[in-house]
Amino acid sequence: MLHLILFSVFGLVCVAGAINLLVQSHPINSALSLIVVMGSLAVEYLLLGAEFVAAVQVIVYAGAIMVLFVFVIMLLNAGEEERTKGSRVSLLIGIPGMIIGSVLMAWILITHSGTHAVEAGALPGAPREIAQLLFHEFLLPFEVTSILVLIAIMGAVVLAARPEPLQPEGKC
Amino acid sequence: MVPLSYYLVLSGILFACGVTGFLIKRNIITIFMSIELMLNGVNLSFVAFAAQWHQLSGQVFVFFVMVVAAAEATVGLAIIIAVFRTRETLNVDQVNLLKL
Amino acid sequence: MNVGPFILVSLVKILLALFVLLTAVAYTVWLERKVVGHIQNRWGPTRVGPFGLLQPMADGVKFLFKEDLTPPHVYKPLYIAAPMIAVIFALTSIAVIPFGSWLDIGPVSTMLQISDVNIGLLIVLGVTSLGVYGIALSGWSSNSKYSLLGGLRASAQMVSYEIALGLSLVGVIILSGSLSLREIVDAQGGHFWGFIPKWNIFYGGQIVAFFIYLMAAYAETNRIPFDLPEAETELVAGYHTEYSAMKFAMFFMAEYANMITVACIASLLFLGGWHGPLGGPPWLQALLQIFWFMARVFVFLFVYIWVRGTLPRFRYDQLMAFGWKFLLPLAIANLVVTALVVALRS
Amino acid sequence: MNPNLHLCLIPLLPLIGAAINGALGKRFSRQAVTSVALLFCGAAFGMALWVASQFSSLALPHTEYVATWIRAGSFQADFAFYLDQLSLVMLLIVSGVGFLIHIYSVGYMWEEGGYYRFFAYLNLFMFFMLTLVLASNYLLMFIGWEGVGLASYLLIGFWFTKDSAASAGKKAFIVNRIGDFGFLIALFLLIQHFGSLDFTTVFQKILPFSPETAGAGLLTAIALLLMVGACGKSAQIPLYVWLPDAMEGPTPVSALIHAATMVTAGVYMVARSHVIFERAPSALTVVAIIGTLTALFAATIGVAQTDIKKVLAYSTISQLGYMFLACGVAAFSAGIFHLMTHAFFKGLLFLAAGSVIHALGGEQDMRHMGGLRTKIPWTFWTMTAGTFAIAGIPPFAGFFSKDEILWRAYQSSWIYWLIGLSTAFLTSFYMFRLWFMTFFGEYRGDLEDSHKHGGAQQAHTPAAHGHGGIHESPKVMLIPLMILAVLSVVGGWVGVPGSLGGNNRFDKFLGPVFRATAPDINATHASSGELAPPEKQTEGPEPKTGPATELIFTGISVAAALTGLYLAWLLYLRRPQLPQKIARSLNGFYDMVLNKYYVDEFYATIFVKPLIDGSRVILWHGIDQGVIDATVDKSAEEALDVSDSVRHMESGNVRSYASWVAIGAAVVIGYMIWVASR
Repeated sequence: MLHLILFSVFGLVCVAGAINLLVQSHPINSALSLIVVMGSLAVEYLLLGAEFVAAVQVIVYAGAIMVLFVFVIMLLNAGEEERTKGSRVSLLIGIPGMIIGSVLMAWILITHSGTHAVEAGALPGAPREIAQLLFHEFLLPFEVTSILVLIAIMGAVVLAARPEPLQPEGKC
Repeated sequence: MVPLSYYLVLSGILFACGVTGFLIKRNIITIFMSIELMLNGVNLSFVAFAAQWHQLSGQVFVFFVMVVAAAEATVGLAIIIAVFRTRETLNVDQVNLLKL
Repeated sequence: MNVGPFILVSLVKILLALFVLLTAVAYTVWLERKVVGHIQNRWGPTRVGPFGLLQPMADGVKFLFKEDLTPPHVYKPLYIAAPMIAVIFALTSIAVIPFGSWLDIGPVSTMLQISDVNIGLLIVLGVTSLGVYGIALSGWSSNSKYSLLGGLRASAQMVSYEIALGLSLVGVIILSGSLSLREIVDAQGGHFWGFIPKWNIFYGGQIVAFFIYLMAAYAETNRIPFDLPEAETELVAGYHTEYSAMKFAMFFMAEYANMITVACIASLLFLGGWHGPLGGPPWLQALLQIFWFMARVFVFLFVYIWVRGTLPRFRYDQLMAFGWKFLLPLAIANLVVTALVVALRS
Repeated sequence: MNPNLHLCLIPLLPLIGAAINGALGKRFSRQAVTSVALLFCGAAFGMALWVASQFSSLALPHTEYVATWIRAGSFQADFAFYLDQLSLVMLLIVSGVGFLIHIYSVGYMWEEGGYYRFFAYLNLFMFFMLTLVLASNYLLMFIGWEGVGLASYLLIGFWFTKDSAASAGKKAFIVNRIGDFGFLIALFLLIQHFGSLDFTTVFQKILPFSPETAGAGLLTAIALLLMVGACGKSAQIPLYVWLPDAMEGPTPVSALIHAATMVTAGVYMVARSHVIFERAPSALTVVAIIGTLTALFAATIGVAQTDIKKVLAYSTISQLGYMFLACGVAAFSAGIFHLMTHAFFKGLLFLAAGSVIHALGGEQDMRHMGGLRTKIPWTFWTMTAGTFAIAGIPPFAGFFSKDEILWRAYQSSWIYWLIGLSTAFLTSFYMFRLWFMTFFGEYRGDLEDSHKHGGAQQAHTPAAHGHGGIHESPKVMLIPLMILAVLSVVGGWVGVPGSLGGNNRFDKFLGPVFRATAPDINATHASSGELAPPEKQTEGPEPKTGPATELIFTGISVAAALTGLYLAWLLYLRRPQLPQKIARSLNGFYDMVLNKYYVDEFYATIFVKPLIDGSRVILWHGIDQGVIDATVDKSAEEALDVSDSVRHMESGNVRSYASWVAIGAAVVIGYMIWVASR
């Protein structure tokens, strides 16, 4: 019972944040609402017994990626997004599309994927087991992703580096 | 106890929001955030299924998704910065030459 | 243990911990002013109370009663929210920090910790990593270039140093094989070679990691020599230029609370937590543990202040280069070595 | 089992040299280029000599398998090398003369641009020629065959900035292609009927055949087609036309490729496949007739030429004719013998001519020469040796080989002999004409001893050399001349016929190659190894044999040579005005000869022009522009229209793309849901 209450509360927070992300016209507000979404998602993970995932969600997503977003928003000092006729059209199409789509999906899921109950802490999401899995079964994907990250770093440096450095490199 | 489908519905809604954001927002950064939103929705369903079928691998996949998201965010934001340098705007409607 | 007493006990512990923490913050400020004063051949605060011991109270009162003005052209919601975010996240992390092992008071026997999570360390990291939002948003929302620059610097610097910080901790995690702070501390009990305590800093050979952690922590908490976000010589007061009165005080508290958290983590992970030489009856044991723990934290804070009184400030590019080109590789090397040692030992 | 001689190294060494020079030579100094080229070419020669020293201890024929090249069903072609007396002789000639000419070229080409290019080409040629000689199957031989063609094309067109040189190169290439065409068809026939191109296998399979005396058959067809190829390569009627133009190349090239080695490849090929020819008498007759005609024809042209190199070119053609005549009367060893001597003295003559040209700063017209005897004595004396050799004056090399050919020809049919004899007369006539015009009398050129700069001469040929004034060539050019001179004096002594007290050692040496495989019906011919030139011939009139008769014929041919000498002396030294008179007296004929019987013009009108016109009208305007271009353009326009209509989807607006993606995803999901819910 408590479980369901927690779920629905944070689920609502989630959805609210997502909607807010769409509604807000200023990127920084969108970013903050996205952070809210992520935080409440972390709680959902906790409810699902995946506490390690939850922690990583907070650290990586909220703590690193979103900081990066906020940083860029601040750096480029992005202002309100101005309306264009394309935007109005897409609003007219998009919003109903979203509603229809999500309702449809919800209906399908609820009707088709029976009602198995997910009990809290169903499995020990303890770091140890995950580590076992990650470094034995998924070793190759792990290494590959690490290489992916390396490449991403290089790409970011190359892309963001100014053609003529105004000051000694290292400054972001 | 919460049925699995609820989690899936939640993730579906998040995903739909992400898609919509991607379609209706004008600001590149916001569009990017919509992508992150979609990824989060997917992650939620991953974790839910993991809990449902007692398969830790679901959670492992979440990590991979996160890593990919991080990499993507890094490169994407770098691209955004580069675009902004040349275009002085973040409005995708004005960035329509498909080249810097 | 049924729910009623549990909630009660938890509430008591939370209140206690918060009280202790806030007093500690206040008196860290006092300590800093005194120590720095003596380092600079001054007296520091002396007027309010003996040795100026009541100075914190005075400060608090002053902050409370000052006019809280919000400059125009600020982005209000965030301007107001930012300091709260900062202080909240700074205070939250105390929730998972253990001060000692167990305490038995009559019927109830509780652990000296608000809640024991088996990923406590991760939670601390996560919360501290969220702390950056306070600063960044304050810098951005107060719509002034000094603040903006401060916020930019703060976010970039904190994100960068978080990596080195986390990596330096991984070594310890490998050694103790757990993420729960309590277990990590327990793993450090006892001695080796008869007399040397089995603290990670000695036993696990994590001394390198310790120093990495030290420097990264200075950067994380925006302390000298890494206090670029509030470098008064360059940006008037950095991200809190536009803040005054209680909001400013909140940032202040946040900073010092962060210092204390960092100190706690350091003493838990590297300095053997609450393990100490003396023994005695259980209740005394518990108090002694708290004492030893506090002592370590105090030493750590003193070093903080000492460094501030001693070292000059870095240049920003030096700071970044130091973080990325020196600390990070060093941390990785340390991690690899530790992993190898553990793997070979088992 | 024979020891492994690493024959594959012999061709490969020059290839390495070519690769080095071709790739890096641009950066090298001339000395470096020289040393590389000479080193590898000399190494090949040394290798050849070593092989020769090992030769006596070998079980022949000696084949070396290196690698499998092609395997298709039962057919297989290997990288394998084949060594017997014949290929050994060729090997020695090619590598030896080639090496000498390499040395000579150092002096001759020193001031030329593209020095490294020249030597890379030369080494490349050596590689292909040696491959050709050592190949153990027709396919590998064909590779060498084509390769030397390529090398000669490159070298003829060496001064590609000169229009005539470039077109001469093209001409040589194309004419050779015609010959190669025949060669290829012959190879196809061989594959079809004998399932192999390997010499030993093919010959083993052919041996039991009896000669196709009654008209034509498979072997005749093959032989004739091979002969076509040989005609192309060895410049026989009707495909000889490229050789005179090939003189556009640098003189060492003319000496090496168009006198000593490459052009004799045809003869070698015919001799190599003698097994086939011996069983196709009619083909042999064709070969003989072509040979004789070419010999006479070229000789007559040679009489009227005034360009020193042209004269030599035509003499080359006619000498090649001799060789084919020899092959045609199944006297292969005689042909090879003449091939060898000819390689010596013709190489010598060309080099000497080159030395003369060099001395006169690029002058090639004999009418502007004369009296050079005293000015360039070394060249003169060596040239003399060459001239006497080719004219067939005993005891020079040419005498023996030519005499043997004539003798064998006579045994086959007296017509061959008569024509051969008159050719010999003409040969000695125009050779001595060249000799007298060049070295005797008084100098007719405007280039005086006084070292004034002959800029005029330097202008009209790149072969011009910086220092005007007549001067003897440097040592590096003279030494090869001397060696070749010695060789062309003594070279013939290995084949002194029995009638002159020798016993034709050369013939004996090559004997095993040719006799053993002769058709069994004239077993006598097969057995007649000891008596010097095998006299019993099945074809050809019966009597008139025996040493005495042979001596008489020898005398006659010598007399003919001497007559030629006297006539030349009379006309060009004693009474220099006579030739003009004679020319005027038989005016039309003289012009005709002077213009080489208008053969080139004839070919141009009959073959070349129709071909070009047809290509332009049908292939170019008709097919290429009408069909191919049209279709391509049309489809391009279509694509343009279609994409133009579709283009508007590509607004460049990111969100529109995104919405396309979303729609697609939605469709897919919908489909899946539909499937699932069914």
